[in-house]
Amino acid sequence: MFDKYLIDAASLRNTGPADAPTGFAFEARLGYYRGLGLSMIEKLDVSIDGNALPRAAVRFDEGGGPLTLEEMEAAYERRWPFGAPATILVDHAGGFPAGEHELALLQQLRVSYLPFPSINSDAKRVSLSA
Amino acid sequence: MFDKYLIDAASLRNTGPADAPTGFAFEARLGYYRGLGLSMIEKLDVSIDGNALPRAAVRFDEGGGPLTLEEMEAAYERRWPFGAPATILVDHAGGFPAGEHELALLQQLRVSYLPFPSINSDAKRVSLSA
Amino acid sequence: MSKIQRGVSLYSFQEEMFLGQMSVEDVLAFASSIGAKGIEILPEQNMPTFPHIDDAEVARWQEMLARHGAHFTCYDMFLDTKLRKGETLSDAEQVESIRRDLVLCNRLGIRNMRVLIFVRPDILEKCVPYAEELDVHMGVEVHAPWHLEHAWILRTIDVADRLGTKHLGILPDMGVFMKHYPPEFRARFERQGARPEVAQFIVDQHEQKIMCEYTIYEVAVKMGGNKAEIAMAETLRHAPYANPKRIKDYAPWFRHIQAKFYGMTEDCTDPAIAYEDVIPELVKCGWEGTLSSEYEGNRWIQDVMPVDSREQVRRQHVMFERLIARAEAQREIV
Amino acid sequence: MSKIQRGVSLYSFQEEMFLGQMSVEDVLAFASSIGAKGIEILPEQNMPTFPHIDDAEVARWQEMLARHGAHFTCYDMFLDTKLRKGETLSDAEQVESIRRDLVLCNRLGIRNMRVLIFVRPDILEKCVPYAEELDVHMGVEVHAPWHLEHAWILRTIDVADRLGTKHLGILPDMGVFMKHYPPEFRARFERQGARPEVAQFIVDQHEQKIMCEYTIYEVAVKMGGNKAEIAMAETLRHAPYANPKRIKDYAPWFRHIQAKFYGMTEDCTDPAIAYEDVIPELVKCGWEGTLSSEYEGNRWIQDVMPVDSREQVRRQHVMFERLIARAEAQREIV
Ligand SMILES: [Mn+2]
Ligand SMILES: [Mn+2]
Repeated sequence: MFDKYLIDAASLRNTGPADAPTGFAFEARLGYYRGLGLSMIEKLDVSIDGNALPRAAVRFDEGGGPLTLEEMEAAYERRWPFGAPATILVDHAGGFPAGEHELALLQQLRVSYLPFPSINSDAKRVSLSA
Repeated sequence: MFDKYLIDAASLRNTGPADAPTGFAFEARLGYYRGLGLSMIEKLDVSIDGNALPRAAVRFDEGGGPLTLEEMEAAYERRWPFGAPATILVDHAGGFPAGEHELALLQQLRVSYLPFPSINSDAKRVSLSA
Repeated sequence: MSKIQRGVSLYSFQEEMFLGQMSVEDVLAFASSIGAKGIEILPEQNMPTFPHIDDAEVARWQEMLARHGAHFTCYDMFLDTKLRKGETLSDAEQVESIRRDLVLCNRLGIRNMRVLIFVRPDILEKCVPYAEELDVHMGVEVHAPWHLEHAWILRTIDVADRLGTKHLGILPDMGVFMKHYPPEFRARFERQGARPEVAQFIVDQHEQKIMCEYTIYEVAVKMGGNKAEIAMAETLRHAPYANPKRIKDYAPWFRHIQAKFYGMTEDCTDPAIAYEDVIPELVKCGWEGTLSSEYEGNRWIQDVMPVDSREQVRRQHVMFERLIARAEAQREIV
Repeated sequence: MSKIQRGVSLYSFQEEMFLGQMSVEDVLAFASSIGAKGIEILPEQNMPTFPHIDDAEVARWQEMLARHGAHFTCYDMFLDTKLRKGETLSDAEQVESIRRDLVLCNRLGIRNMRVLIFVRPDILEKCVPYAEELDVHMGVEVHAPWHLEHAWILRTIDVADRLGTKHLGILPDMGVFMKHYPPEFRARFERQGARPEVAQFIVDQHEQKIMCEYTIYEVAVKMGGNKAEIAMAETLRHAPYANPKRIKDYAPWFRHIQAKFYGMTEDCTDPAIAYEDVIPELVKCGWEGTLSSEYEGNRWIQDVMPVDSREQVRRQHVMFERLIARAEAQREIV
C-alpha cells in the first residue's frame, strides 16, 4: 500500500573508504500499514538496473545494529516500526555505479493472516550526488 | 454425469456396401440430465485410438434424418431427448478398422446457465463382431 | 398433522431412467409406496416430446398420478438463452420461453415452477402477469454457491415485494446447508488419486468452515496437490453451509423445497446436509409446502457400484418422517 | 440523542502518518474538531515501541486524549502465528499473544478489541476468561469476502453463546455492504490499462450482483482481458453486498463498527458502501456503539493525486450526522 515510498532516493550513499568504496547504503521504509517483527521479513531483494544483487550482500539495520538477512530470520525481539526508515546496507565493490541507475527494492513479508507472501516493491532512478 | 454410458459398444456397425464399407455408425446417448435442442450441441468429436476424425465426417440422427454437425447448429426445432439413443454416422473409408480399437466420443454442449461449455466424454475398446 | 408434505423430484431417479431401468410410472409407484405423493417433474427430462405436449399426453400423466394417489408439486424449467450460436435470446424471447413453461404448468395443474438461478430479475418481472393469470409461483432456485442472503437472490425478492405479487419468489435447494463434507465426494476423489491425508485436510478445513479459497490455495500451491486433490478442494466453492436460522426470514417467499442429498447412511441419516437443523426451523415457522427429494449421488458412485436411487430416497424419507415428528413434538411442548 | 457515537480509526490517516505529515496527536486534534471523539488505535502502527509500552507511554496517551476531549474505543490486534519460519505458533503461544493484547487494552482503558478474522474460535474460547477478567470485548472482524452470515463467523458466535459470555462476539467492517463498485477502484484500473468498456462491464456486473466468479471468467477467458482488467474483475471477490437487514440479528454480538470507505463525493455521500441502508438499521434496533471511520482510499489514488485523509473523513462524518439524524427522526415518527 506504500510501494512508491519504500526507497528514500536522497539517502543513497557509498560505504567504506571514500576513495575505494566497498558498498552502498540507503534508507527504506516497510511498505505495510503496521510495524512488523524482523523474523517475518523474508526477503529484501536489492537490484540495480534489473540485476539482482546476492542475498548475502544485503544487511539491514533499523537502529539495533546491522543484521544479515539470515540473522534477521531469528531476530524475534526486533521490529521495523510503521513508517520508520531503516538502513539497507549492500556490499558492492566500488560502491554504487557512477551515473543514473535504477535502484529497486522488493520486500517479501510473512503476514500471518494471509495465505501467500505479501510483496511490496519500489524502483527509482537514482544517482550519487557526489 | 453419464459419461461412461455415452457409447453403446454393441451397436457398432459398418455402413455402405458390405464388401467395401464407406464408414461406420454407432448409437450414443447425451450425457446430460435433460434433453437438449440440437443447435446447442457444439461438438461431437469422434476419435479412434486417440486420432480425431474430421468434423465433416460425422453426422447425427436422433430419428429426424441425418444432419451434418454444421446443419445441426441450425436445427432449432429438433431435440436429443434424455436417455435416448441417437445414431452417430462416420464417413471412414473401409469402415471401422479390423480388430479392437478405442472408440471415443466427446460431446460439447452449450448449456445456457453455465459460463463455460459442458463436456462429456466416453471411450470404449470396441471391435466389429464381423 | 404437519403442514410439511413429502415428495420426490424425478431428478432423483435419473440414473435408472437414463438406463431405461425405471419408467416414470415406476418412479410414481415407488414414491407413492413410501408416502412421497408430491411429484416434481423436469419436462425436458421426463417428457420426450417436449415442448410439444398434447392434451392426450397431459391426460396420460393425470391418469398415471391418479393411479398412484400422487399429485404434481413442481415443474423445473430451463431457459435456453444460448439457443443460437454466438447470440443470446432477446428479452422478448426469454419472456416467451418462460410463458410457454407457465402455460404448460397450468395445463398440467402444477402451481410451482422452479426458475433457474441465472434468470434475470427484470425478465421475471415481465413474466409476473402471466404467472398471476395462470396461478403459478415462480421460485428462483437458491442453489450453492449462492445462498439465501446473496445479493443476487435479494434482487428477485425486491422485485416481488415491489410488485406486491405472490407469484414470484425463491425455491431453496437444501444443498446450501452442507454442514459436513459428503463422504461420497471424498471417496470418489480418493479413487481418482487423492491421497488420504490430503483428502482429510480438505474435509477438516470444510468442517471448520474456513473460506474455501484458502483451502484451494493450500492444496494447489502449498501442498502441491495432484489433479484429484485440487478438484476435490475446488468442490468447496460449491459446499457452503448457509445459516438455517434464515429459513424463517425467507419462508414467505418459498412454497417448495428441493431436498438435495448425496447419500444416506444405512441408519437413515444424512451425513452432509443439515436436515437436523433445517426441519425444526421449517416446523417452527409453520411453513407449508413439499420437501421434494433431489438425490444427486449417482454421479459420485456410478464408477464403482450400482446406483440404487430407490433405497437412497427411501432412507431420506425415513429421516424426514423422524425429524418432522420430532420437531412437531418439540413444538407442542414449547 | 443518538446511541450511535462517532469516531475514527488511526488507520484512516495511514498515508499522512507514514509520510510523517501527521502525528497521532494531529489525528486526535482533527478527529475531535469534527466531533469524532472515539479513537481506535492499531498499537503495532501507532506505538513505535510495541509491544513494550511502559506506564509513562500509557499516561502520555491518556493525557493526549484528555487534551482533545477524546477517548479510546477500540484496539486492533494482530496475531503473528507465522513469527517463526516454517512453523505456526502453538495454541498456548497464540493464547498468550492475545492475553498480552488484552492486558494492554485494559492498561489503556480500552474495552473493545478487534480480533483478526483468521483467529480460530477455539483459541478465542481459551481467551474468554482473560477477556472477562480484563473487561474487554473480543470482536472478530467481519471483513469482506466474509459476511455476517458466513459459517466461519457463526462458529465464533456459537462459542460465545455456549459460554454465555458477553466478552466474545464480532466486529463488522462495513466493507461487506458494498452496494456499488467504488469509482476509485475503477479509475485506478483504467489508469493501469483497463479499457473503459471492460471496466464498465465489470461495474455493471457488480451492480447486478452477479456471482463474481462468472464475471472473472467472462473477463479473463471470454473477453481476453488484460492484466489490469483481470485484476479489476478479481476485486469483485472482495466486494460483496451483504444484506443490511441482518444487522438487527447480530447487533447483540457487536459493540463497535469499522466504518470502511474508499472515497466520499464532494457533497458528502458514499458512492459505494450502503450507509444509507445500514444506518437506519442500526438506529431501528437501538444499537449502542461507535461508527469508527476506516478510510482505505489512499492506496487507490496515491499514484495520481495527493491523499487528503482529513477531508475524506470529514465528509464521511457529515454523512453520518445527516443519516443518523434522518433515521432518528423517522424512528420518532413511526
Ligand atoms: Mn436443485
Ligand atoms: Mn476493517
